[in-house]
Amino acid sequence: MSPPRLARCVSGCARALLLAWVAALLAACNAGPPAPGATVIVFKHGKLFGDPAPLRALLDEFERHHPGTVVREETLPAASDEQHQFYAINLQAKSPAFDVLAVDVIWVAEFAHAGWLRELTPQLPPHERAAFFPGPIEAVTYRGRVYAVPWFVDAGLLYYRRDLLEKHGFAVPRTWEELARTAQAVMAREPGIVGFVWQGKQYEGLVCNALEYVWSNGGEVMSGGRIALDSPRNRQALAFMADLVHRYGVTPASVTTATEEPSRHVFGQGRALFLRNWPYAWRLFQDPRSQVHGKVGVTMLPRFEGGVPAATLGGWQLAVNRSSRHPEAAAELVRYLTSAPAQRQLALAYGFQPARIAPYRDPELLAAQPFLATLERVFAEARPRPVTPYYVRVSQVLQSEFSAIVAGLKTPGAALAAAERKLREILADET
Amino acid sequence: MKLERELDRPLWYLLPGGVLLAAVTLFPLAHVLWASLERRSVLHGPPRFVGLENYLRLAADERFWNALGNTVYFAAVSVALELLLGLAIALMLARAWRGRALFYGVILLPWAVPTAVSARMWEWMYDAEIGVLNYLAGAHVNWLGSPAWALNAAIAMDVWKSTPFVVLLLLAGLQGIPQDVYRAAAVDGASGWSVLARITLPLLAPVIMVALVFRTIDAFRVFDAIYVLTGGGPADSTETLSIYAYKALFQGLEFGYGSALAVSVFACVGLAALLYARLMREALR
Amino acid sequence: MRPVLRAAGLALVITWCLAPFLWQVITSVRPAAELMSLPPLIPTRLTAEHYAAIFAGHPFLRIIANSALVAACTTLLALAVGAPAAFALALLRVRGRAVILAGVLAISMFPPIATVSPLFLALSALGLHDTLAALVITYTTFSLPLAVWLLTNFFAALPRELYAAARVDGCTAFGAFARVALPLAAPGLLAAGLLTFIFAWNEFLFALTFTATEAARTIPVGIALFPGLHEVPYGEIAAAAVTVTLPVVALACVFQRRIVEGLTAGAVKG
Amino acid sequence: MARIRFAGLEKRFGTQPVLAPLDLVIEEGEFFTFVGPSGCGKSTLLHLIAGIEAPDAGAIYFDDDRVEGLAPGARDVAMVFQSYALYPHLTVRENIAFPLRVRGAARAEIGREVGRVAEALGLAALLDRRPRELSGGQRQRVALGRALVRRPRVFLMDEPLSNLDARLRLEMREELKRLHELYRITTVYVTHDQEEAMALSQRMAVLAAGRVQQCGAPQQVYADPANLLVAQFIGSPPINIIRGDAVRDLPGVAALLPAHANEPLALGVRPADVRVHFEERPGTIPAEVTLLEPTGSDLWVVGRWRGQRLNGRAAPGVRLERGATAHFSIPSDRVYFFAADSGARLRSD
Repeated sequence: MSPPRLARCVSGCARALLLAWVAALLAACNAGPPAPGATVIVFKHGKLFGDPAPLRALLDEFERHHPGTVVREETLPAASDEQHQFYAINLQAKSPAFDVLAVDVIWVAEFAHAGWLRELTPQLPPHERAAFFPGPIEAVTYRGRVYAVPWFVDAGLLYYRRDLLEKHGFAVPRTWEELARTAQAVMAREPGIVGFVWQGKQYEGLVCNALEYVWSNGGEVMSGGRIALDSPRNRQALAFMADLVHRYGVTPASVTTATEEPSRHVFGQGRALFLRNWPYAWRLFQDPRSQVHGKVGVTMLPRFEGGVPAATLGGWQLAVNRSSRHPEAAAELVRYLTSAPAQRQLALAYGFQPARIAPYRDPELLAAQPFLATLERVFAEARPRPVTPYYVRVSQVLQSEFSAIVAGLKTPGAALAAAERKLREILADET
Repeated sequence: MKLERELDRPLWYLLPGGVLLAAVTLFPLAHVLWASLERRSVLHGPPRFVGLENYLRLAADERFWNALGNTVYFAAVSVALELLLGLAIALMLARAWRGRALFYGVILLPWAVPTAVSARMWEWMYDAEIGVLNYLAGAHVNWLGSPAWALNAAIAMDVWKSTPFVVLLLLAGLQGIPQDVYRAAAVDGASGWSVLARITLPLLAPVIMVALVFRTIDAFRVFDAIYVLTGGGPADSTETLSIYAYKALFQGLEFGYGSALAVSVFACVGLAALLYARLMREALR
Repeated sequence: MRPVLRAAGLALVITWCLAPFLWQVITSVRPAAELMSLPPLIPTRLTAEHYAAIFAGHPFLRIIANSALVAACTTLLALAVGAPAAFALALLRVRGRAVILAGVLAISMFPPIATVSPLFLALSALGLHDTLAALVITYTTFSLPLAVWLLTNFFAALPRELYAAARVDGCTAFGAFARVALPLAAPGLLAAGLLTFIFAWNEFLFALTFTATEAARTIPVGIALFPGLHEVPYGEIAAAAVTVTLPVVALACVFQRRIVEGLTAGAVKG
Repeated sequence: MARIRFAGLEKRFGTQPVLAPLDLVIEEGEFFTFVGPSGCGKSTLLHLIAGIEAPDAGAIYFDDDRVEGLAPGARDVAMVFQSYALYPHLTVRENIAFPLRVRGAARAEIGREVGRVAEALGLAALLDRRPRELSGGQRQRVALGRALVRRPRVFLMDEPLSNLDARLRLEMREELKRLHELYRITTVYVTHDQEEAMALSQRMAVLAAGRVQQCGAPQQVYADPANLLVAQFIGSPPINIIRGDAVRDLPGVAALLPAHANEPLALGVRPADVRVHFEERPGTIPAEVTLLEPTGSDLWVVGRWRGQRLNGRAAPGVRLERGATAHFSIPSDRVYFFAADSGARLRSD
């Protein structure tokens, strides 16, 4: 195109851009600049699945109780990796851009040790800790001090096809061995049904799954600050995990790519007998349009003979940014959001599993979500993954070695020996 | 007449770009290089200068060599395929007259889809149970789950996604070649292959070089494409240098060691670029 | 036989590029109940619920506007800064030309994950936290190497006599650049412009780190906000992907048609 | 119009001299040609005048203005390139109008001037075409138009006719002469074709290895070559050169140069001055015929005498075959003598 036409085209674009720029700026301004002099608290949290209005209403309520304070919400992608990355960069730079932040259960020790969180012991004095489940409390305590207040909880559950078990006359399995036998039997009779689906991809979810075998066999990863991973008990537990795929054949080899959603879909399409997943799946299976509506039961995860019930603890805690300019107001917001009434409202709105025990005995809540009764027993037994500042590096080692076991690349013995060696290096390196 | 020498001095043309590059990248790059010489980990105390300790640890770390192997394999295979396919498609497109703009749009599609979204899309397609690839093929291959297939599946996705980049560059190069060069060749009775070898490729060589170098850089820096697809698994069989660096930097919070890993990526790509430059000089002589 | 072969080749290429995206489109109109279940390859009924959802639940229009603004500004800035630099490197005599080109390339060899933290420190120190400007500056800088390398090749491919002729005809070096070199490098400008636009349109890492609110959030971060902690709305992500990809492709088609074949034809004999 | 003066103008490529120090004057309105084999530095000289390249030493004056430091645009110089260098993205009208538009001339003036030049060059019908739609000759005329439209102080032409076919080249030669007489612009013309140089220029300089070998009117350079190099370059078919002892065996030669009796000599004689006969005549030398070239008006006969090549002219009707013996007569008053080693011209005054 000749220069004049080129010039006209470029100037055309420039004009359009200018207009768009002005429009964007205007939009930014009319977001209502806060009243001058008001303290603005920024609440940074991963996205809650569903309508944002109920949470906003809760925050508006807080603003009414604290005149002169404005709470602004900033959402982050829900994926744990992306949030950890965001916080790693921002908190290391001592950025005061947010005051209250939602922290995954496995990060509290790390963030506390890094000096990124303000101590919240006053917000959660010892006598109030009994109101929460023991697992989350253990996760938010580092060197005897509290650095976050549990907000909502998650734990591993066993979903089962109640209709199939009744059809073939099997009881709900209490032990892993019983689960394997039942799965094999039903698979023989029900064509196209897979026995047991769970999360085996190399990511944090695999550690949650694997530790449920280890703990339910009475094993441990670390005890008393010492590594106790490579033990006969743990080898037996993880051997069973690998056998689910390579000996019993009740779990498809594709478990090495499965995360929460693919496994939930397989079970949700009625193509699996058992499913290990988080409580969120229950609400989806209750949906009338779901193919397994009314055919699903949920219970605690089985354990090994002579073992103990165990479920990996998940969920999020609220903490205060060490570099926050309004620590008191922020701490107050944490206290408010983790209070019993707030937890009740969030439970009703988002199918949220409160971290406090009281809501689970609230008749109105139980009527709305009968599922909570089962959950209370599970959360009581839910155990946090090793509470150490170096958990994320520990987890990377576990993910890689457990993935090798599931994929059949290493025997449990070899994998656990390698893992133990690497963990020693990490802990020796870090002290 | 005013002496207009100054306006022609190249300095004025290079200044804006130079200032912008210096202002924005000098500090970060220096920071990365400096951090790679430090024991900088948030979890234990302030940073401490340790010289080449990170690099020594790197050399002794078998996870590094595994990641390097995966990265080199991934880069070599994907870049080679992308260049061959890209050249074939560009040549085909250059001659298709009717609706060329439409073809151009369709070819560009894979590159235009945001990387993270297209990686997630391929993750669903590759899924052994509910994925469409297995459904159409009637097979039950565990594409992303088995160490043998996983990296190749990631390569296939990258080839699908990045070939348009090569096509775009080569097509632009082809559009620069005047038609009468081809008419002259036709007069000489040159056949298809000799026209390609003697005329098109030599004239396209500089643009091919650009495509080759920048595809190699991106292939060595591949991160979110594979991370979303396999998370580096199973058993680190698809972990690349960038994924290992990401896990060290943002998960393990080891900024020193992570920076050393980043510098290793820089070194690999630098070597590759030098190799291409020498190959290019040989080819042109 | 050759035309048939070429037609078959093109058809194969079209399906190879289009099929995965078509599957994305199908997923975006598949009703929620049938999502990810595969006996019906083509959904029993088509629905626009996902398209409605992406605009209802999230301020998606604002995010698209942000991305369009950032991508357009980045492209214009990158070309405005890159083209003159490439022109100088190609046609004006620059001492140390190879060193400059190698240096520019070296910058883009560093993985972004290593440079994002220090860059965050610098930008927030400048008070550019959560602004579109931070993204434009960063994206322009990191798309400059490709733009400069590509355009240098296109300017170098121009017949040298044209530059000399323009200078003799009275143009200053800049006049020759604007009136002769620039129009003739249109194919290169389009390629560099489009690649820069798409880079800025799809970039995730910097966008996630530098932005916090809708004021500066761009598309990739917006899409990453769709999933809940575990639950992934496949339909909405597919709908979002289709919505954001088609405009970019349409843009490419429009510009491609304006580039005349073999622009430099007839300029120089023999 | 400008009078061009070179004062010690010099150009080196690294340490290798491309143009030796040049001191020369081209008069106002003169049609001056630099001719020489390719690589002799003539194009470089043209680029120095145009300002596309900067000299390493010396100066260029247009009348009294010193210009070698100025940018091309500031010298009011027009140039026609060997490859025409037309702007492919502009139409013929825009190509011709380009220099005026760059100077910011008024739209009406541009329209008038382009029309005038298009009329003069017969391009009126092609104004809206693009360069790639034109033939070689048409493109060449557009390049001329672009140079003419601005009535420059100096007109530079870099072998503009070399890409045309023979017939068109002769037509364009006449066109250039006509235009020069019409506009009387000082013109510096560069070519490797010595015939073209002689036909066009009022004065010419023979360049070799970056050094002016001789400068003067075409006829004078042809008739009185300053050295062996000029003699061999100017005139076609090329001059006969006889070397070694054979020179003294030529009848009537020994007497001509008593002063240089014992020096090694080279003798030059134009083929046009050498007559070739079928039968022997007094003062002729016998030579075996190796080549016959009939050109209609003449029959050029190439013979081998004492191992050296001799080319002469025979009447068209003479019957000669290859291998036969012909008799060449060399007029002793039309020969030139050169020092065998330096090639310098030796005159018998």
